[in-house]
Amino acid sequence: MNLLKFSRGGVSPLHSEHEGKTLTEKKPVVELPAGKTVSIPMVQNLGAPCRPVVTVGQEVGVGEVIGEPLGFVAAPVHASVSGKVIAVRDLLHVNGKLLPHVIIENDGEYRVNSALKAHTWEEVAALSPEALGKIVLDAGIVGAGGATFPTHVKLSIPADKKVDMLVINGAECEPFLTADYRLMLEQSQDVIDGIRLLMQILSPDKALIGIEDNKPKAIEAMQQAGKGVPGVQVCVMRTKYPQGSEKQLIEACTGRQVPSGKLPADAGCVVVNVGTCAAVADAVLRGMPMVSRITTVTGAVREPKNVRVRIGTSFSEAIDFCGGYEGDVKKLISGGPMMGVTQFDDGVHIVKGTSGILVLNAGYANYPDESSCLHCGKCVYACPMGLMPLKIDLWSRKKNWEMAEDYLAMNCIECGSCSYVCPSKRHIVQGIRLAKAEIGRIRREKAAKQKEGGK
Amino acid sequence: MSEILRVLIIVINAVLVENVVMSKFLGICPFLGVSKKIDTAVSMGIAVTFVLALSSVITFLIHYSILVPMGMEYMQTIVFILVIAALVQFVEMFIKKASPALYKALGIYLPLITTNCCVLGIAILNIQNGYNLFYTLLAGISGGISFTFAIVLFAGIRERLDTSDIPPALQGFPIALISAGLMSIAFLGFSGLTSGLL
Amino acid sequence: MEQAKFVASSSPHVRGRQTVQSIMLDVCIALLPSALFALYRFGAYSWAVLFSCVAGSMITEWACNKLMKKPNSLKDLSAVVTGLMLGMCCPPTVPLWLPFVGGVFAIGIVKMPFGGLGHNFLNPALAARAFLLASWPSMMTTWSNAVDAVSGATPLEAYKLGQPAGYSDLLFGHVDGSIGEVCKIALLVGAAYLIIRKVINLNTPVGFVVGVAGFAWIFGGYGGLFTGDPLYALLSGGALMGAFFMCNDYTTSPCTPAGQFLMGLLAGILTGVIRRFGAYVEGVTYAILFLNVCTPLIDRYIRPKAFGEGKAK
Amino acid sequence: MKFKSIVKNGIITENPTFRLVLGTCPTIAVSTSAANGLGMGLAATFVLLGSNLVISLLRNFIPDKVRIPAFVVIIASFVTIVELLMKAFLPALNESLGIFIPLIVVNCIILARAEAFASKNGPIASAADGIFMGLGFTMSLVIISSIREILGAGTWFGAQVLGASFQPATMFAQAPGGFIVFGFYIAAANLIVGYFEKRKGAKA
Repeated sequence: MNLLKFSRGGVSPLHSEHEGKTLTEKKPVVELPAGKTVSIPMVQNLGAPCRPVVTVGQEVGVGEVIGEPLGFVAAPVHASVSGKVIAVRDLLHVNGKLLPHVIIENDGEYRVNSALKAHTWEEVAALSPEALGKIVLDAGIVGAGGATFPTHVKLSIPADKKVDMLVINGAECEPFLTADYRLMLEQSQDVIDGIRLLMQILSPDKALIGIEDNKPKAIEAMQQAGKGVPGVQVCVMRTKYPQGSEKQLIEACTGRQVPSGKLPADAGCVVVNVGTCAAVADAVLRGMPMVSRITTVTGAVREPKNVRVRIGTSFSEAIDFCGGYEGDVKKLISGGPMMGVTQFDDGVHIVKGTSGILVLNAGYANYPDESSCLHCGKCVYACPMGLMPLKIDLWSRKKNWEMAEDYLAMNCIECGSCSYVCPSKRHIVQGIRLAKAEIGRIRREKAAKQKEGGK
Repeated sequence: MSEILRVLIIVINAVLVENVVMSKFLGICPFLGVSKKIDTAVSMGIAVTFVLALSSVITFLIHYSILVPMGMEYMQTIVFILVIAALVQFVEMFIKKASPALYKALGIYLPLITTNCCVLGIAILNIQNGYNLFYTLLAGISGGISFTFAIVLFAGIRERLDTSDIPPALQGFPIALISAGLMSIAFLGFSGLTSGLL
Repeated sequence: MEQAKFVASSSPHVRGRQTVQSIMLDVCIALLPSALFALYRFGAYSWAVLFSCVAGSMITEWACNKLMKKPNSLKDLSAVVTGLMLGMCCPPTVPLWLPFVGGVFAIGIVKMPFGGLGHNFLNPALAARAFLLASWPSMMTTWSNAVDAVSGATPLEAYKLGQPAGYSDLLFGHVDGSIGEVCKIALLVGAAYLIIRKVINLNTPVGFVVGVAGFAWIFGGYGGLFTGDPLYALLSGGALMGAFFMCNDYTTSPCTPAGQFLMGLLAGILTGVIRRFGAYVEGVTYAILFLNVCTPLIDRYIRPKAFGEGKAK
Repeated sequence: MKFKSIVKNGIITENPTFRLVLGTCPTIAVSTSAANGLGMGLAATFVLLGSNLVISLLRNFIPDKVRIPAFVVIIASFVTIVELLMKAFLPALNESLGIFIPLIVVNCIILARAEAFASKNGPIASAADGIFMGLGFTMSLVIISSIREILGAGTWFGAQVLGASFQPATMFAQAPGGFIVFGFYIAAANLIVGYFEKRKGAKA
């Protein structure tokens, strides 16, 4: 079979090893019962935060809006359980900051907010793309893959751009994570329904579902479910990290390269995660906003599981549900091992973008000691963006931001392939991230100065 | 052997086998001083090549049309250095008028060239070797290319050294000199390359 | 702030298995066939030479680290590799102090002053060999040995004299030459191991082989253009050693695929040039050293094509 | 006392070789043997002495605008004198120093001292400055060339010093040796001077 792949770089983390995905890939999704309280963060998407619109003591139903977006690039937040709001206060967020959370006491009844409205396919057919887009916005749907970019923003294509490809991300290239895999197996119809709805909004020529070849069952399930839906096609891709990164996925499925510094729409594409598709189907056909998601709880826990969990459940509850920690645990990661964010504390709460909770024990989590860069060039070979990570990192460490920019630091997608392959165990991504932050700061300062000068 | 091939071999000889910096030890001060960045090294190299070509020809003419007839060869050093100093001054003024952009790129390097010993050195060597006008010009140009070649390669190395952890005691000139020494080891291999051909 | 329960760090949180140490160990293993062959062909003395080199480099590395108050870096095995590589390029007859001095030079002057592993710009083993060759030329080019005292000329010298050795002799090492480079089969076995272990890629070696063979074919013959013997050129001297073990030394070769190929190609051609026209019979060492000097420039100007750059749609 | 500071300046604090890193070309080119180094150093010292003295005497007569050309002419004159003297009395040394004798003209040390010292000070102080700057240069040259001669040929001022069994490393007599020994010399000299200055600073 001719497998699709992005053109350069990439690594195969943990490939031959029986760690990672095998822990959970055969485990069906189970419902994780919400705890006595849920704490729902007001920041759950890339872009603007939300403003809490409930008061302490107020009774809310499942799916009721509790946070309203403060800007276009934001999505509303809904209550994931029914019950009484007991507090609105700052708590530790998965991004490491103290941010406002709405804390709801769970009454255990899961009473659904009466204002929610389900649509039948006949009703859907009568809706305009704008009206459908509004439903997506109101349902608070954000990219479920982890980047949490508000989906309705993705769907509003500027008039000067034409989108002819809808690319569905079923790659799940991060080791350990199997949430999307289980979703594709168990809810393939929902995913296809979501794709049909998205196609109605965007009217692309084709919808390509990209799945890596290490998930044959998911490929089969999606092919089965997608049969008879015009334009839908499953693309089987070679297993290679970071296949699930937007730009790499587009290249693998369509052969197009998103120009550097541009958005997928510039290549005529929109990329949506399979989880997001299912959420769209939920929102339109069942009227349920994004109040829960499938997450893989795995690594050094007694019983690794794929769970459907309500937003606002704490990490510790999820880990307890999976039998608690096993052994000498050192690292708690929200997301996968390649791009996930480490957590200081398991008291943080699951958000719409929590695709996995990964616990690593001491053997895995050792933060390796760096040695000098050998200039071996392995990171250059691994970089899916065609950069020279070692150079960016070296100049970044010497605080020479111009040279770092010269080596295209800003193109980096922080996939971690370079650090992964580095025999000297250098923290390359960290250096590049610093350079990106500094270059961004310098650019902003320059822009501000120019603005002042213009006045 | 055809004349063109001969010219080519002379240039290769000057650039690789008898590199002005690496084996004749001329122009080491600017070689060390102006080699921190590749861009400036290139500018310096071009400026030196330009001045070298001009000064070789002019000193040749002065030597054979003034000094020799008057029997004042012993005044060579004084006359040559004055000619070079005047020439550099003149070139500077000329470039400033003719091409401000070029002046901006090369301007600050031009005054330094007066004390670049490869200019005076090659002028004297040309006379010592008894070259005719054509080979004098060729020696000037190839000497300049030779200098440019060495300084650009060296600048590449020094830019890379910028990202290294050099021990404090060796930072600056010591490591630059050691690098130059190691670089000249690499140049040793060219010895004898053209001897069979010239 | 209260004691954090978990370690926080930057992603990625898993790393590949390859380490500096594992790479260096693989290189040592890859050199083993050649070393064993040397033991068979040149006798125990050749191993004494190798050990002398390794001792020189390890002692110097240790001393330099002490002097610079840096942590001991012997355990990354890079000094061992440098010593072995240098030993491989020495004739099997040198007095034992010579390789030791070479090891000291390789580490003490070529590597450590620049900050140690990864910072040197010349290949330490080759630079040390060039130093030995420049300092004690006669000792470094005396090949005759106790095992068979018949010969005395390396295949390259023989070729220049018009009495080339046979291919099978070249391949199986029945010729004179440096300790590690006579048996091409052993070298190729080592190279294959390195490729399988993903320690080296083929860009530089292929470039080098193409350069050497191409130049030898076109200009290497004494009967006019295109009369040379490319296979002989590859199988004699240090060409294969240079291609698979020296030219692609991580630190001193470019890090982009195109740059690596270019570097190999130019080094190969230059090897041919020096062999054909230069004062030295063998040009691999100097050709690679010269390209080491060019490497920073190659890395600066030959970059991989960045994703999405210059390709609209 | 001023004289003392001139001595110290010339030989240590502003040593032209390891502190200011001037005159690198002759340092590397002629330091192949101790005799060459000494000869070059003394020739440069002579020129320095002469040019410093004359420039200092004429400093009030030379118009500021043509200052540099005038200095160059004076320096070149002394170089020519040295050239002629060497040719006449030390032909062997002249041969081995070769082109680097006329090149003393462009040795930056000399012009630098003319500009920085002689054009601002009296003749006696200038002459002293010339002598000690020259001696500082000579000292460095002799040290570097001794190291190179001993390692590269096993001799010192032509005499065998390291027994017959010593196999000299001829590379030290060649180009790479010049650069490398010079590099380590600067590092070592700076370390030593830095150490004494630090100790003095700690005492004071």
